[in-house]
Amino acid sequence: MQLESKIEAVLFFRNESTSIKKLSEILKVSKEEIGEALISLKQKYVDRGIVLIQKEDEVMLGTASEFGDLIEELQKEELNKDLSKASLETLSIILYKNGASRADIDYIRGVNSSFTLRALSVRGLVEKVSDENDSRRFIYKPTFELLSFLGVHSIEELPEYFETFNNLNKIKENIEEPAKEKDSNEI
Amino acid sequence: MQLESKIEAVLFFRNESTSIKKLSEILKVSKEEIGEALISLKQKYVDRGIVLIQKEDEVMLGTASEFGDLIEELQKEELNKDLSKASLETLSIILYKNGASRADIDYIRGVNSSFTLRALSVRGLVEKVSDENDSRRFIYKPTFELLSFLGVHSIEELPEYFETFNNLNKIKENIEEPAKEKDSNEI
Amino acid sequence: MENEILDGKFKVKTPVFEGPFGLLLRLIEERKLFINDVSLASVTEDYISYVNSIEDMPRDEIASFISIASTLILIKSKSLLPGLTLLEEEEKDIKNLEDRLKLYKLYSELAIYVKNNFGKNIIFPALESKKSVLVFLPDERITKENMMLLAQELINKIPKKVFLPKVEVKKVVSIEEMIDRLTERIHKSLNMNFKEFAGVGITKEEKVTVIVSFLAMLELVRVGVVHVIQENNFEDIIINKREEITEEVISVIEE
Repeated sequence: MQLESKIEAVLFFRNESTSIKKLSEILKVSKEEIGEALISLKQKYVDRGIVLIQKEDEVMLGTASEFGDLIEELQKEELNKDLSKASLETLSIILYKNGASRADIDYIRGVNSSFTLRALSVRGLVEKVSDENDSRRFIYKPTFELLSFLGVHSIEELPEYFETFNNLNKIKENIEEPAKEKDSNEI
Repeated sequence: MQLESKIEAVLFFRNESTSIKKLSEILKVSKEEIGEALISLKQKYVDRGIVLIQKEDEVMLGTASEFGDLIEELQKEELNKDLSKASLETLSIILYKNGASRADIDYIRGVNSSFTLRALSVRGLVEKVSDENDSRRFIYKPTFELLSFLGVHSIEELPEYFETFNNLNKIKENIEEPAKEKDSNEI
Repeated sequence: MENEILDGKFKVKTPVFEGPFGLLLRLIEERKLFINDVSLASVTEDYISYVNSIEDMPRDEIASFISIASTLILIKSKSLLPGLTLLEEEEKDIKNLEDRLKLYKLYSELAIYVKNNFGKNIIFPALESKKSVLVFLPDERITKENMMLLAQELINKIPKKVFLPKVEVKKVVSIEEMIDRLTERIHKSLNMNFKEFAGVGITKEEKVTVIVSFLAMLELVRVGVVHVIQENNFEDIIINKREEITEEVISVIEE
């Protein structure tokens, strides 16, 4: 009980995405306990004005998506809601693959995606991180900003998210992976 | 039900003390209705990490006082943390451009700078002011304290100021062009 | 769902800027076909004439169109000439093209969800707190010299204006070269000199005509309009009634 409230206080105060690891250090409990407390915290937020959004092992608080219009009116800074066709394609690959290298994206789109990726990074919709399996490679991942703009609490809430895995496996059975050469044009 | 959640979302988002009058304007309901909703909202916050604080006609969300020690620790940690390379980079742009919008900084760095700007603001190194030319835009400027810490009376005294200033301003033109071309053609 | 993305944007014969897969997918879907070697072969000519008509496209974009065009021509040649043996790499390119196209189709359909939801019901983080204690906490690394070095480092790191995709540029640089290469390639394996039949291409347009005529000729062979005798894979092809064929082929091309 207490733990949930502590997490809530920490997230509210920090006002930024916080990893489960960080929470477990601050609150001096195991990551498993944090994980359980987060589940019940999420349930408390059903039908409320505040929501908990989660991306892999990071969480943050935000306003409920159903009040998006209301809050948008209070927002002073201008929001850019335009996405080019190239951006939409690139985002859908990064979202539904939950992270993709530039080589992956170029391979699927058949065109060079450097500029699109840079533009999306600048807007904070994707971020470039080192590949866990190969530190010389980079992976572009969805950000909290992207999930927030889509109004989903986690990536799994995207329409057709799980179905896509099945469809992909069907295609993938005989697919050649793109050449794993180093991204020389990487920005 | 709905009204409570809306109030909650508005207070969470604004993150500052808000009058009942202001809430009634934003939500387009009477002050009495706001008052009633606040009473039931307060009950929801019993034993939680976030509390509703009311002082006369003003309300705001805050962290529960029983977690005061915890929050104090977080506050110390935030201030004592070393500035990241990203923060220092951002600071150099703000100095050499003599004030820059977040969009300008993002363009030059190729990534989103929200968090680094926050770290700089918290430490009193930069301040956010409204753009004189466009009230919907904000400009980050170096603080007086920062300039005197650097031992300069004005920005122009920074080493190689004019050359660097011009080069930084050129960057934006260079990057923007091809990105725009792509967007407009592909939509 | 699909129509939404198709509607307005991918209209037939509109010179819309789009990637090679967008174009291919559009050509296949216009014909209401599934993605496979047969449908890819059937859209090859349209694809090539589209690519040939593109002007004002950045070099790297053109390269990606041409790289796909050369794979398409191989698919087409293979479908018309079962005797044509392909290199391992060519076989791989063909197989990959189908799969890549299926993947592209999948993600471009999912992109509709992104488009429809983006910015509709936004979840907002809280604004920065204004009441935070005002302190001044500098860092010993904030010096005039460091600030200057960082700013200059950023200036030097900025990517150059034009990106050339290394891999694809290495493969093919222009449509002329691609066609020269393929002409040579198919010619060698069939031992047939179709230059005599379709003329020698010098300008880009002529070269495109050569390959398109060649493909058209093969098409005629397949449907039995023209009689071609090829005793063995690597022997000469004898085309009957050469004069008449040329006329027929030309009329096919003109249609």
